[in-house]
Amino acid sequence: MAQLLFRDALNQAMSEEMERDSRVYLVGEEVAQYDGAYKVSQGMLARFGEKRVIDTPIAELGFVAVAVGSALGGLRPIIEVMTYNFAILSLDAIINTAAKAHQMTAGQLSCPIVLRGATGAGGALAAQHSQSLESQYTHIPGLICLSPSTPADAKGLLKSAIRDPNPVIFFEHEALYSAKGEVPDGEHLVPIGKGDIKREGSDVTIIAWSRQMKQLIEQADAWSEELGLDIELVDPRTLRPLDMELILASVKKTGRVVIVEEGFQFNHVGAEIAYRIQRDGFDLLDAPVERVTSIDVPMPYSPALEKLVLPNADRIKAAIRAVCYK
Amino acid sequence: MAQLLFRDALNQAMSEEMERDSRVYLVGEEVAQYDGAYKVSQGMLARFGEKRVIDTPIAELGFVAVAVGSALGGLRPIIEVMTYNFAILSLDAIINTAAKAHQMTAGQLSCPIVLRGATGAGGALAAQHSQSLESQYTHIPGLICLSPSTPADAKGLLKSAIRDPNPVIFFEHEALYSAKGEVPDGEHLVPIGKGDIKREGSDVTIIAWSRQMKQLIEQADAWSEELGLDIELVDPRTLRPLDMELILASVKKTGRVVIVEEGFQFNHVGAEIAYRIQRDGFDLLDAPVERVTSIDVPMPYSPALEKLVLPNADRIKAAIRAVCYK
Amino acid sequence: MKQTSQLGAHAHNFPRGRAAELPKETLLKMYRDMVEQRRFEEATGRAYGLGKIMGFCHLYIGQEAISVGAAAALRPSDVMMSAYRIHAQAMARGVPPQAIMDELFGKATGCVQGLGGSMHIFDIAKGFWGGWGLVGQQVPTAAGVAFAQKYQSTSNITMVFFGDGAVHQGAIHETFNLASVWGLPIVFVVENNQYGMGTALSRVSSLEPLHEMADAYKIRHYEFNGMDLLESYDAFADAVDYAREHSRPVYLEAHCSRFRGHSMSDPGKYRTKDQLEEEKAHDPIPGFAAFLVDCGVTTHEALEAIDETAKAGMKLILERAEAAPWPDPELISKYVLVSP
Amino acid sequence: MKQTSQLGAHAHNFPRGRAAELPKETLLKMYRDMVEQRRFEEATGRAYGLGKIMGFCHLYIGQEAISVGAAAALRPSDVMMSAYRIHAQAMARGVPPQAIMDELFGKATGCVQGLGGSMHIFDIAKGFWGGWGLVGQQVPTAAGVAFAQKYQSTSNITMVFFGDGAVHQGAIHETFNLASVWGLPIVFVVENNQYGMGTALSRVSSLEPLHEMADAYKIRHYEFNGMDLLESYDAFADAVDYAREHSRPVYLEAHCSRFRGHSMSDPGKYRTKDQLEEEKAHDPIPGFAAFLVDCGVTTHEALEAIDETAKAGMKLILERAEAAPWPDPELISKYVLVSP
Ligand SMILES: Cc1ncc(C[n+]2csc(CCOP(=O)(O)OP(=O)(O)O)c2C)c(N)n1
Ligand SMILES: Cc1ncc(C[n+]2csc(CCOP(=O)(O)OP(=O)(O)O)c2C)c(N)n1
Ligand SMILES: [Mg+2]
Ligand SMILES: [Mg+2]
Repeated sequence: MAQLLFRDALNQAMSEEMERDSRVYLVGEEVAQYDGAYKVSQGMLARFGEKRVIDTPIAELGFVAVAVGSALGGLRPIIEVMTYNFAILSLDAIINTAAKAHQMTAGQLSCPIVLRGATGAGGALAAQHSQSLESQYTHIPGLICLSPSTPADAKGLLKSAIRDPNPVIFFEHEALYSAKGEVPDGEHLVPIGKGDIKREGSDVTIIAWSRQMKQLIEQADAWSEELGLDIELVDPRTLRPLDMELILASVKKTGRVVIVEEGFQFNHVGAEIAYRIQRDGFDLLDAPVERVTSIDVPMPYSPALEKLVLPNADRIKAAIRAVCYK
Repeated sequence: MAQLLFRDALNQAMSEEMERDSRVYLVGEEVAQYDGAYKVSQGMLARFGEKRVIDTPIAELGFVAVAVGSALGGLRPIIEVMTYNFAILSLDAIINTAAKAHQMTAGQLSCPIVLRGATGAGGALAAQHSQSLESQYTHIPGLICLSPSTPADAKGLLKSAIRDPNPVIFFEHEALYSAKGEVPDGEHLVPIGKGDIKREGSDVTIIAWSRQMKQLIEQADAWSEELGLDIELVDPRTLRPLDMELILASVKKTGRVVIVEEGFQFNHVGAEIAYRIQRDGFDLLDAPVERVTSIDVPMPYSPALEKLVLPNADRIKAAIRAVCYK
Repeated sequence: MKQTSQLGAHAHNFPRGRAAELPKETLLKMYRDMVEQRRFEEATGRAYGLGKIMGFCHLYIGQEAISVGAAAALRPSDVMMSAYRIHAQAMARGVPPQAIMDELFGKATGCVQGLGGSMHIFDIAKGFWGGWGLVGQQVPTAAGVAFAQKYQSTSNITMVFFGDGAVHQGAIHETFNLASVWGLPIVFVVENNQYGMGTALSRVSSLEPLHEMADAYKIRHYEFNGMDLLESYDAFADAVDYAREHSRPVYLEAHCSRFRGHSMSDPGKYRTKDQLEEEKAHDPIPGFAAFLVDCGVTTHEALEAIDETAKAGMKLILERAEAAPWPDPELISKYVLVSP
Repeated sequence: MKQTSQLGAHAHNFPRGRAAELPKETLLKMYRDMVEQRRFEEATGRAYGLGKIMGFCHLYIGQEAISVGAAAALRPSDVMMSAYRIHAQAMARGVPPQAIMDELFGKATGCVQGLGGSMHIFDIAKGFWGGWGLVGQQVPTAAGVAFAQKYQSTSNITMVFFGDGAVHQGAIHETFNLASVWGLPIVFVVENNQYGMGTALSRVSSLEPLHEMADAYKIRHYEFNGMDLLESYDAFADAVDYAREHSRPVYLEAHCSRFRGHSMSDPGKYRTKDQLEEEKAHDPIPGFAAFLVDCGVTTHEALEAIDETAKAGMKLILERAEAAPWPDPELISKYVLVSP
C-alpha cells in the first residue's frame, strides 16, 4: 500500500479512468494550465492534452450546463467546481437537467456526470467560502452523493463515480486535500451505497463523514479511554443513497448515536439519518439521537470565532456523554 | 369576517403594506401589466403605478439580485418569483447575499426583502414545475421561511413578513391560490415563529403545512371518526424558525406524530422536525415519528401517476394507524 | 415594439434562393407538414378544452414556417433541441403525431410513456431532444450536445430554439461565449414572436435587434422573416452548412408571431384584436399556398385535399389517444436512476 | 492576450484634461493615497507571511491609479462596491487603514469586527459597500443600490468594480440589460488586469475589447489606461457625471496589471519574469511622481518624504493590529438576524 495525499488519490482516480475510457474528460476553472486551484489535476493537462483537460471561463451555470449536455450527448465529464459555494450558480443544470433527464425522457437519455470540488470550512475563509451545502443535492432524486473521508475512499469512490451511469455529486473537504493515508495498490474501487466502520466499538455509535470523520478517527482511541466508552465510528461515505443497514446494525449494538456534521444544522443530512434511525430503530435506541453541527450562523472570519462555530472536541464529547447518560 | 380567496388575501396584504410604507414595492415577471401569472397582483399596477409595480425580463438571478441590492439600499421589495422551481436560478443572491449581508457587515446593512411565489405540485405540471424546494431555504441561517395554509394566515403572515427587517421567504402553494377562507376584517397580523393548532385532538398529532394542511383540515373530522382516533392538526406556519414549543406540547398530549409534507423526502423540513421531536420529546413518544411525503421521484406528468406520487389519503391513514399501532 | 407590418422587411446577409432548388415533392411535403402541424395544434386546443390534456400547454400556431424550414435544413443525425412550445417542432423532426398526442393525454403509448406531457416531448431516435421547461435551460444543454458531437468527431450539428423572452437569461450569454471560444457546431435560433408570456419584448429589453448581441461574441448572425417558409429555409440551410463546415456557432433571429395566447390559460389581453388581425395577415400557410399555386407547383384543389386529409388524420389521432392505456404505476420509479 | 506594451495606447472617446483642473493639493493627496495603498499592501503581504492574516488575501499592488482616480470622482454620498481585492479601494474611499488591518487580523476593532476578513471589508458610513466573494455577485447587487438611489430620488450614483474574469458571468449580462431598461445611475468598471486567477483572459473569452459588449445593451462605454492616474481620473469623472446627470449606466474598461499573484497562495507561474518586468515598467506611482516633479508641483524629496511617512505609518498600524483584542464569542450569533 502506498501513502498518498487525498488530492493525489483523486488525481490517480481521474487519470486511471481517463486512460480506461476516452469519453471521460475533465473540465472546470483552472483545471488545466494551472493544475487545479487545489492542485488536484496536477499534470493532467500534460498527460491528456487540451482536448480532455479543459479550462473554462468563470461562468458556473454555463460551463456546468454545457458539460451536463455533453453527458446527454454521450460523454462522461468530470466537472470540477472550485468550491460548492460557487456551484450554487450551477444548481439549475444539476437539479432541473442532470437529475431529471433520465426520467423525463423515459430512459432515452442518461446523464453520467461527476460533479466534484471543494466543500466545507477551509480555514478563515469567512461566510461565503465556508459552507457545506450537501443537502442541496442529497435532497434531489436522481442524484448520487458521495463524501469520502480518507484518500483510499476518495480514490475508490471517485473511480466508481466516473463509471456510474448516473449523475454523481462528489464532495471533497477543502481541509482534506493535504491529508495523507494508505491507498491500496492496483485497481481499487469502493462501491457506491456502502458505508464503512472506521472503528469498531461497543458503547456508542458516532456517524460522521468527510473531515469530521478524519478528526474522529484521530481522536477516537483517546476519547474512548478518557470517557470510558468504546466508540464505534460509522462513515456512510455515500450520503445518498444511505447505507441504513450498516447504520442500524451499529445502533443495534450500541443503542446510542451521535451524528457529527459540519454544515448548517437545519434539515441537513444528519436530520435525515436521525429520522430514519428513530423510525426503523425506535426500539434499539437507549437515548435520543444527538447531533453536533456547526453553530447555525454564517461563518465568521476571525479564527478566534471560527473554531467555536465548527464542531469541536468539547461539544462532541458532551454529546457522547449525553447519549450515554454520563 | 370576509370570505376571501388565498390570492386576494395576498393581494390585500401587499396593498395594505404598500399604502403604509412607500419603501415597499413589488417586482417580478408579469406582476404589473399582466396582473401576475397567478393573478395575485391583480389591479396593483393600476393602483400603485409603474414606479412601484414593476415587470422584469426573465432573468431570475439578475432581477432578484437587483431587488436584494435595493433592500440593502433602503427599500423593501416584495419579489415575486413565478415559481420556486425557477428561483433555483436566484439562489446565489438569496444564500450568498441576502442571508449573509447583515452578518457580513456586522450589522451595518440589513436586507428586508420578501421573496414570494408559487411552490408545489399545481396539477400535471411534470418534473420541472412540481417541486417543493423549501429546504433549500430553511437550511440557511439568516433567512425566515413562511408557508401558510389558509387565506387568513396568508394575509397575516405576509403583512408581518413585509414589516420584518430580515429576508423572508414566503411559499404559496400553487393549488391554494383559488382556495377560499375567512379572513378577519381590519388590520390582521399573524406573528412570525408561531404555529397554530388547526384542530384540537387527543390521540395523534399530524404536523403539516400549506396545501397538505388544507386537505387535512377538510378530512380530519371524517378520518377521526373512521379511524376512531381524535386527530390534532398542528400547522407550524413558520418553517424557520420552528415553533417547537407548540409542537412538543401537542406531542406531550398525544405521544404519536405523523408529519405530512409534499416535497422530496430526503432531508426535507419534516426530517428536521422529526429529529427535534425525538431529541426533545424522546420520553413523550409512544411510537416513532412517521412521515408521509411525495414518493421520491421527479414528478411524472400523467395524472394517473401524479396522484400516486403525492401524499394521499391511503398513505396518510396508514401512517396514522402505524403510529397508533392500530 | 417591433411592428408586425415590418415582418416582411428585414435586412438579410445570408445567401438567398436555395429554396428555389428544392424539388417539387419537397415543397409539397413542406406544405403538408405546416398544415398538419396547424391541424394538430387546433386538435390539441380542443382536447385541452375538454380536459383531456392537463398542465401547461403552449400552441405553435403561426410559427410553422420556422419549424418546417429548420427541419428541412437538418440531417437526420443532427440534433434539434427546444423549450416547451414544441409539438409542431417535434412533428417537423419526424416524431409521429400519435406518439405526441398520446403523450399529451398522459398515456403509456406517448413518446415518453406519459412522464413528460406537453412541455417535455423527446424522441432521441428522431433527433428531437426535447422539451425543457425552464426558460433558457436548453441553450447551454444543447451547446453541450454540440460539444459531444465535436469531441466525438462526428459531422453532426445541434440546433437549439429559444424565445425572445429567454434572451436576457445569463445562461445564454455564458453559452454564447463558450460556444465561440470552443468553436461548437451549433445553430442558436431565437423565435422572436415579440412576447414572453404577456410581456412585450421592448418593455423589458435593451437588445434591439436581438441578433446583434452575437457581435460581442464574434458569432455569425442574421435575421429573417420567420413567417415566410422559403426565406426560413434559406436562412437555416445557410446556418446549418456554416456550423457544420466551420465548427462555429451561428445565431439566427426569426421574426414571427404566435396567433394564440402564451398557453392555453392565457386570454391574451395584451394584444388588441386589430393587432392580432394584422399579425394573422402574415400567416405562413396561405402565403406559401399562394406561392405554390402561382409557380404552378400544384393547384388549390390539391392543397385543399391535403388539408382535408390532415383534418381527418387528427380526428383519428384524438380517438386513438383517448383509447390508449394509462401508464403502469411501476413507471413512477423506473427511470429515476439508470438500472445497473 | 493583450500585450502590456499596449497599456499606454488606447482609443478614447471621453473628454480629456479634467485632471488638469485639479488643485495642487488634490494631486498631492492622490499621490499620497497611491503610496499609502502600496505600502499598506506590502505590509499586508508581510503580515500574511507571518501567519497574522489568514484565509484568502488578494493584493491590489499595481492597480492604485484606478482606485484613486475613481474615488476622486465620487461624492461622499455615492456608493462604491467591489469584489474581494479591496483593501486599497476601501482606503481610497476613506476607510481608516487601521480598521482594515485590524479586520485582516480578525480583531474586534476591525471595520466589521472580525466577521469579514480580507475579502469582506465594509464601511457603509464611508460609502464603501464591500467586499463580496462570489465572482460577479456584487454587480447586480450594486445595480440594486442604484435602483434604490433612483427610487428615493437622491442624486447619488453607484460605482461597481469587477475583474476581467467576471465578465462571462451571466448575472452581469442580466444586470446590464436591467440597468439599461430601468435607467439606473451606475458606473460599471471592469479592471482588466488580463488574468482571472491563472487564466489569461484571451484563453476563455470571445469578448475583445471587453467594453464593446455594452453596445448590445445601448450602454455608453469606453476604455482607458488604468496605469495612468490622470487618464483614470478623467475617465471616471466623465462617467460619474454622465450617470448622475442622465440616470444611465456607463461601462468602463480599465486596462491594468497586478504585479503580484492572484492571492497570497499563487506563485504566478503563468507569467514569465520578463512579462512581469514589462508590466511593472508601467507602475502608476513612479509615473505620476515624474509627472508631479516635471510640472513643478513638488520635488523628488517631498515625494520621498511622503513615502517614508507612509512606511512608518504602516509599522504602527501592524503593531496596533497585533495588540488589538479578539472578538467576543457573543459576536457569533449577534448579527444573523436583525434584532427586533
Ligand atoms: C426560468 C423560468 N422562468 C420563468 C418561467 C415561466 N415562463 C414560461 S414561458 C415564459 C415566457 C417565455 O417567452 P419566450 O421565451 O418569448 O417564448 P414563447 O413563449 O414566446 O415561445 C415564462 C416567463 C419558466 N418556465 N422558467
Ligand atoms: C462564482 C465564483 N467562481 C469562482 C470563484 C473563485 N475565484 C475567486 S477570484 C477568481 C478570479 C477572478 O478574476 P478577475 O475577475 O479577473 O479579478 P482579479 O482577481 O483579477 O481582480 C476566481 C475564479 C469565486 N470566488 N466565485
Ligand atoms: Mg416569445
Ligand atoms: Mg483579473
